[in-house]
Amino acid sequence: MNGDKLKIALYWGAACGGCDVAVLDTDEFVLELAAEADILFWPIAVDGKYEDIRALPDGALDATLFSGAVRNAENEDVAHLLREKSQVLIALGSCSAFGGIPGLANAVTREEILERVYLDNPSIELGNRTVPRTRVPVNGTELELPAFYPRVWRLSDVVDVDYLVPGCPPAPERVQEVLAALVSGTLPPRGAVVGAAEKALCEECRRRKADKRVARFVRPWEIVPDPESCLLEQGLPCAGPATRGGCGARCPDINQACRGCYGPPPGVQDQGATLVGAWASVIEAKTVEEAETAFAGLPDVLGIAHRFTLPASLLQRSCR
Amino acid sequence: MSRPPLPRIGVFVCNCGTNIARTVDCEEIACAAMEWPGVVVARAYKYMCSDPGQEMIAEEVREKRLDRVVVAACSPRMHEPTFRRALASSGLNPYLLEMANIREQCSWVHDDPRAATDKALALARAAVARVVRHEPLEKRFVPMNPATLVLGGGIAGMTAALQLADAGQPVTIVERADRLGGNVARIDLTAPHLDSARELLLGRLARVSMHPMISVLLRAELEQLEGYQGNFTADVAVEGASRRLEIGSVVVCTGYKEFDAARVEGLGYGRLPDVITSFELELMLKRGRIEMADGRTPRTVALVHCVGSRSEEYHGYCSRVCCMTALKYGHEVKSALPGAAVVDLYIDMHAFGKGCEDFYRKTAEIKTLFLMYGKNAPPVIRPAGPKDDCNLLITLDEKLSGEEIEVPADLVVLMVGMEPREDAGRVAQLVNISRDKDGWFIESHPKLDPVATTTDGIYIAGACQSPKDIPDSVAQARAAAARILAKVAKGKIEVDAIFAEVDAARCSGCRICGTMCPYGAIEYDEEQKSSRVVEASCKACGCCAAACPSLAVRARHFTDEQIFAQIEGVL
Amino acid sequence: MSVAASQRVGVFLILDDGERPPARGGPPGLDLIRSYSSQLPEVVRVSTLPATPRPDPLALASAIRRDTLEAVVLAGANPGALKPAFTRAMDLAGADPARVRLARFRRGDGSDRATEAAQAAVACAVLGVPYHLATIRETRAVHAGTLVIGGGVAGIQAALEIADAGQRVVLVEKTGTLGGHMAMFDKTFPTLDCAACILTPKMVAVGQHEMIEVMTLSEVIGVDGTPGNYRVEIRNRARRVDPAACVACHACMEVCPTIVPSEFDAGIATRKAIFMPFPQAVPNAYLIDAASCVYVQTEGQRCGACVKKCAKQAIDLDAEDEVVLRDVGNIIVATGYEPFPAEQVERYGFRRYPNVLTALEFERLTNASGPTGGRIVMKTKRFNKRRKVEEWVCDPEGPQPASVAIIHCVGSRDRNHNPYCSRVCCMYSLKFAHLVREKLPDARCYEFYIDMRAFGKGYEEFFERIKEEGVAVVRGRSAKVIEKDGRMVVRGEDILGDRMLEYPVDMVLLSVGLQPSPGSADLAALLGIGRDEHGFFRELEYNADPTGTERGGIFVAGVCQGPKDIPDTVAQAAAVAARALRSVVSGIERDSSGGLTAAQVESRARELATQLAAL
Amino acid sequence: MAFEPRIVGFLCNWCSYTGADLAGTSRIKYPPNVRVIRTMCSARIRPSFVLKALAEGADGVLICGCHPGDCHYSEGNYKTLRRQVLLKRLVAGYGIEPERVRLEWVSASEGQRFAEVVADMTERIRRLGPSRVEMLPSTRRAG
Amino acid sequence: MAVRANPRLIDELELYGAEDVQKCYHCGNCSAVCPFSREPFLFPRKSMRYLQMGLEERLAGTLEPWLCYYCGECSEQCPREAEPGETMMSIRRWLTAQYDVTGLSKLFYRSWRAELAAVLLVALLTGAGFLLFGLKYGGGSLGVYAGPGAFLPASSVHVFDWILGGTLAALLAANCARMWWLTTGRDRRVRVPLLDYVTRAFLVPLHFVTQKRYRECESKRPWAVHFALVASYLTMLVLIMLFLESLHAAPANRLAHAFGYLATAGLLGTTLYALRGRWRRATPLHRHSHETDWVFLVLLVYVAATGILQHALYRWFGLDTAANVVYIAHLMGAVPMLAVEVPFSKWSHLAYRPLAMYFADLHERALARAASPAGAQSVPAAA
Repeated sequence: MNGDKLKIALYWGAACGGCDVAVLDTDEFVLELAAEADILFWPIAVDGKYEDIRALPDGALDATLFSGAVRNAENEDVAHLLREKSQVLIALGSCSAFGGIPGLANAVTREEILERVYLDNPSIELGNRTVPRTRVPVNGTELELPAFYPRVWRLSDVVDVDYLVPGCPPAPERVQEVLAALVSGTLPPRGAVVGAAEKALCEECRRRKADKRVARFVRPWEIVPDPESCLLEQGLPCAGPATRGGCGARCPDINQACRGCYGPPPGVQDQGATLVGAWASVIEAKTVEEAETAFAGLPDVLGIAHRFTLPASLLQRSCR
Repeated sequence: MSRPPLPRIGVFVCNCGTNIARTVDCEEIACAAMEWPGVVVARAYKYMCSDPGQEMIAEEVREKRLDRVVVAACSPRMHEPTFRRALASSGLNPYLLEMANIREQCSWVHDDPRAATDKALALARAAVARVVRHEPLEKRFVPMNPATLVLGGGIAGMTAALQLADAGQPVTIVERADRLGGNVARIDLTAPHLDSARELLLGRLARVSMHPMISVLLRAELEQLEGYQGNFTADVAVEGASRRLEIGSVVVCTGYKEFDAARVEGLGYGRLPDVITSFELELMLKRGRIEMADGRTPRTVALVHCVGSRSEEYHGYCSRVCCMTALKYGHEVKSALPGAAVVDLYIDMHAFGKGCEDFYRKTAEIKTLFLMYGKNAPPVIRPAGPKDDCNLLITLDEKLSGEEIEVPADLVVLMVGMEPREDAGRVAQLVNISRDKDGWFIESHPKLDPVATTTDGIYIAGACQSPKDIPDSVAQARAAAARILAKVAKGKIEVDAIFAEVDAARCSGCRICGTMCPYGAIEYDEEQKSSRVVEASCKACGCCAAACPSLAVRARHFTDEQIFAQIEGVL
Repeated sequence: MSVAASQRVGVFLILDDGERPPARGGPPGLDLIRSYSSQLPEVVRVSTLPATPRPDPLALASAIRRDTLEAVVLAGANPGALKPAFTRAMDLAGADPARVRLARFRRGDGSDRATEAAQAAVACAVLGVPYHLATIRETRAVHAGTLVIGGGVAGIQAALEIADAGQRVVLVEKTGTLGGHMAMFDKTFPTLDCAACILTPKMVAVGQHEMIEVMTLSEVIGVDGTPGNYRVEIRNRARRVDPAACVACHACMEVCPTIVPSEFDAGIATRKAIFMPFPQAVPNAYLIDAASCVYVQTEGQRCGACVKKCAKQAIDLDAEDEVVLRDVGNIIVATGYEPFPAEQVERYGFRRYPNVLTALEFERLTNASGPTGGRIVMKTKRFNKRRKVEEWVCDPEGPQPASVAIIHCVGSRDRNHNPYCSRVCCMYSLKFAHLVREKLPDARCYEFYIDMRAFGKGYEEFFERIKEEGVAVVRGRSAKVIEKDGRMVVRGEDILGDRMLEYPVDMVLLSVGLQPSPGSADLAALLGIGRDEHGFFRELEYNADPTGTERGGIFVAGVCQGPKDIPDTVAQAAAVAARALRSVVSGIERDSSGGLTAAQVESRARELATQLAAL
Repeated sequence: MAFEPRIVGFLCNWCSYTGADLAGTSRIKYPPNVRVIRTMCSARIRPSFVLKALAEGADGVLICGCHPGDCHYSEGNYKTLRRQVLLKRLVAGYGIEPERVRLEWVSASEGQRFAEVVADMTERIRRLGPSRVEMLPSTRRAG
Repeated sequence: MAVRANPRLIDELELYGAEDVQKCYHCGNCSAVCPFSREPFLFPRKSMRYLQMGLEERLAGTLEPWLCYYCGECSEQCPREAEPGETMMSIRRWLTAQYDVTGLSKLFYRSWRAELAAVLLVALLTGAGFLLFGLKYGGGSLGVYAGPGAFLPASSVHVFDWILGGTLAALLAANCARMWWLTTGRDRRVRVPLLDYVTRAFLVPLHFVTQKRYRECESKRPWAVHFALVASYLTMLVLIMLFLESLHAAPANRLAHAFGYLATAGLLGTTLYALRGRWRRATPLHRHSHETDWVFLVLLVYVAATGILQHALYRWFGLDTAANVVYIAHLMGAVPMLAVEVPFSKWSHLAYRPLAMYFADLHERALARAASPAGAQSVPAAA
């Protein structure tokens, strides 16, 4: 192995693998990357064991791209491990950065999840009351499963993170930029969000925008949106105004309201609350009843407004 | 959130005699405050607002080089100006003060000294946390162009123009028609004193025409208005040519138009030649010939009130002047045709103005027959038969007798109501003001501010705001002039130090803030693709800041950081 | 609109109502006007006409034809009443019907000033020049300051408008606080926004404005000078509490032994002799009512408890009145009104039945900051131990009425009392009805009205809303409140329902009208301005100058000129501010309030006539 | 020790704050559980403020503005009302009783009403018990 | 079918004294003040309304004016000084003219000259007639007043009285019949069963004698005066119609004389009181006086005064000639007074008023019967 080559690792926690695909979607650049760096660890692409990493000296890895949230003990252990071994830890994708889709689990308790998945699910065999436990004696031996945490954490909740690359998944071009910067050593000072814009999505959205007035919010299937004008103005709960740009407005381009995957714009602490404030501001109701009617198209406010950022919200449901 | 370098804060706790000290342990607050980050001095005193109290603050500011001050005392609504002055006199920016209201909202409303002291501590702590994030603010000024554009050359417009011009300020009247005078020029006498409208108008007209400070643009229309209060640019089309005017204020006096009586089917206007409108009667009165279509002199003249007004079908509002005008016609018809009978069909007699009730009584005394019909049950007019000794028959459900009656008449005059001019919508859009559901321009506040609009620098006067008689229009026109003169007198417009501002580096141009501002202070820059607050128009409510999803709008002195700090502080 | 220079003009002097044509001579004023008119070169004929019976246009036409008149001037107190007859006569005589001109004047008592003004008016009419154009006078404005008399909403608004322009204002208020009647109100129609929310910020703004000198407990006692240059003498009654020192802590009030009815609460609650009119009073300080203070009344022999109690030593019971002088350019009169004394209409039983309330009393009763915290209660009997008498008091916990009648036009539109319409009562009555229905959803509410004068912006809609809220609106003025079987019964004719109503009710609200403040006669004399037959200050010209007075540099605003609602008052107050500012900004007082001789006006009019002809 | 709710009050400057002051000048007593933060208009209140307060341990949040139609800034309170409707739904999503966030109209003359609102809210929150939320931890390692 | 309004009826009523009715703006104060105003008879406002609007037929059919006693409270409190009391009075005059079948009433009310001429004409005819009668068929000598050879023998005058009385009664009866037709007979809303006419008939004499309703007015004094006047008048009427001879006869019938003195005193007292009141315009009732009011009062005073004078001249002073002259003068007053006033003018109200009470009672019963199934009332209009 070439000593000059960068040593990097990629890992996925509670994730769908989309971020890994996004890395692969950089096409030939992956090859260039491979030319510039040794990928020591990448569960979906490269053979490698935790033990190999453990064996490395601290800081041996130049960088780790960690996608996925922290859902269980294994995620957390590996996060700690990779943190120790990496000089730069990058949270890749919204799950890692803000909790992402898995983070929506924070809207309910662990007990509710277990109940729903293992006990109260119509596809469960009647009478089967099996619930995963951390230690299960099987045939005299004790199997160990990673502990299922009461809630989902962002990567930054368990370890120090140097960079966030938001997106679900991050746009391949952006991933490529980040990797290129990593390779060339031109990443900004630590703590930055990289691979994203400094303004909200509306900045790059190509739709025509007017002063906002929304008669009522609609479900996506209720209307065929006009392709030219702002989707929010048409009543779709577009998260664009409170979402960091950088993706290139991919969703609005295909007549789809922004879902907010790039997380809040710079300075915004709570994407969901901010969206609620923005959305509620543009309707014209003068009574509670009128407002309820106007908001009928927003059935699950928490889920819609915090689709990708619930674990990053100012407020967290009690886990006690 | 980056924290500013550690400030030097002074905390001053007022006992307010025993008003605060009786329930709140002021010394304890002062002691505790010393422990809070940034606090370099904390003192309690009998009366902070007294001269020695203020002197104490000033002295500490100087001695301890304080750069922030917290006063825990009464409501800021009471003494914030006092303490701001104290800061200013000691050389500190007055906005580096924060008050904790431990009297009105603490000592006076709670009995338990422990709980009250705890609450006062929390409030003081919050004030300290907040004041750390205060920044020095300065009042700003924008220049005030003394020139005014008056839209509409009716009685209101001319009055406003004269008021301003007499004060030596330049005025341009833009009138759509080819003459000044508006609707007043169409009437002969005014109610209730039967003064000559012509004389009123001639006086105004003469003064307007001869006034060196007034220029009149006839057959002219406003095409575009840009800028903000004190500094507008107006494009006016005058007989096809466009002219650009630099002005500081706009007074909109575009007046009204009369309701189209033909819309009320049962009255037969347009169908029956001897059913005429009030303005047509005015013309007859001016000519001295009150005649039926066939040239005969009517024996009975009927006046129908509320045509188009106070009805579910047409306009719900009262047009305010028609009752008195109808009474006036009662007098005029009896004067011109002493033998004629006058029948007056009304709903409620709105004789509310000065001298009007008296006029109503006098009209009754000359035997005008008043018949009352119900709202939404207008009379029906039909031609009389050959045997009737009259021309028309009016059927109505007379409310005061409870009888279904028919009234003979030779000439019927419809008191047509007022409605917004057809171009009111366009005007509203041009000058960025709103209209109510009936289409009248909306004033900034009906009681606080009846002539200003939500757009600073744009004023409304006269019947374009809602139906109005001449004295009320005149008063309004003058009120609008007062507002302008006040600003002109100062030569500049003071912009309060507290206003919202947009950080262009953060603004994504989503335009959510655009509809937040009731004052039209938020402008969207198409080129920069970002919004902008016109400081001169901002009233600092902070609504836009709360809506901004990018935190690009910042409400000065009520910033997110300050409020977050305060929340942390009180808890 | 050009005016032909020389015409054959006939002047018709119209006598006042009820005046008979004099057999010979006639009143001196009339004679002087007649002789003046006939010497004008344009005038070919001067005749005298009685106001009634109406002249026959045909006869007039032949008179016009006989003298081949080309123009006619009608001169008198109400010449417009005959104008249509003359217009028709002109047409019948083949003359130009547009050439009928009016010269309106009041001969009054035939004083020189009135006669001079009448002659000037005739001259202007003969020459076809608007009177108010020919009588404009310009003088130099010496002082920039403005005196505002009255600290109600009109005075506050006018003062703020002027002070915000950076000009000095002296605001003189008779009572101990700014605010006037509006401060007492609960909600304001038709938007139902709270009066205090609108007014108190303005009061505070006045109190803190560096350009406004507020003098409460003060009265103007002398005015001297000319427009633009008035010297005003003001008496400041001793407040006896230093407003700068007072922190409004109410310790003094607690020890004060004297209890008297509170003016601010319209008498339905009490106050002490040392008191604050209301919590948001401006200046926000206590004051001593000398008339009820034991110390003051006993000339220092007894009491004085408050002095010892005041930790800030703000109280000086021996303070004395003082008189100050101020030089101002303009004076704005905004003295407001007083409510009609309801006891004058005996049949409504005000003061006879405890639960017959006037509008102001109800305003306080329903006011969230009033004595019952806004709870509408009936008065209950309570034994006053101190005075050992039974009293009717508004107990916040008292029983609430199950039915309320509201009677409009109490003291208004009535030749036996005030013949004019008070303009606001219909709307505030509707507001009361709304408040009753809102606060007592089970209570029945009746409105007895004559004409529902819902004329303003949003008013008619408000009326409709009230009807929808289930208020029984009865067209018919209730005639009397009687007692039947221990209950109040309101009797009235329901005209639209064609029946006689006798409703048993628990509470009757009298919508009393407005009448001029008690001191307006003296003030008018002091200022040299006129009053109309009802005692309201007379405006210079109804249409052209609704806020000017007969004396230049003195203006009227608000209800003291005639009843009006808050929006109209505010607009008018701003309008007078414009007049004051106009002279301040330009340095010139310009008004047409008279002061010129007839000859001066005539020569001005001649000049103007040629200029007008050229227009 | 008995549970004493901690409530953060956001009051608009023109009506509600003045109304609260009036309660003081009128010496109307009410529980000391509400700590007031003044804003120019109730419409200044960002939903984040409410979440922040709850996250910081407030057991309730009281927002007071001018009565509808009464806003000093003409329509600010309507915007507050709109946000409130959605905010309550958001808060409920976190498993927090929506009653903990309350919007009331208090005019400048309603000192009594302000006191009543505070007393009522305090009592209701007392019955609900302490708020069961957690602040966003900066890191899990801390806890 | 809509009723035709006539804006000019008000001009006609002005001749009957309704000079202020146009000022009314229908606040309803008067109706509410009036203790008699209750359903179905609401007045004075509604009557004033009919008048203003010129609903002639409606107005002619109203009983309300007769239910008003003119206490004047309504006029006192009228906010527009529209004089509702006087208007009711004027409508009564107009109604009198409407009921009158001959049309003379209309003439008298509209022109005081015509009335005066009629009075003078009848007076002259009476004077001449009695003079001729006395000279030709009577005693022939003015020197004899009573007893045999009397210039105007009581028996003859008595016969004349009866003839005159009969004629006038017939005329009045015709008018009353017309009144019934206008107010009740033609009104299709009111169906009065015959039985009611019979059973309630007692109301006519009751009200005629007692005027008891008048007492319900707030002030009792006018009723007392009116009662005294009517009682005196009736006493005199009875005395003259039945006991004329006794009055003349010598020796004097003390009882008849006593009644005569009482009645005369009553008549003189009350009429002089009324004249004084009208002259001074002391009460609302007396503030407005139609010409016919003066004629009626002056004639009454005159007749009472001449009556007592002739009596005094003969009885006390024994001046027969003078007594006879005054007697003729008395008759010259009494006959025109009766002939003009009873069927055509003010006197007639003595008949119309009790009749109106009676009709009103019938109306009320008929309407109550028509509405009986639905009884509940007095619910607020918009509640």
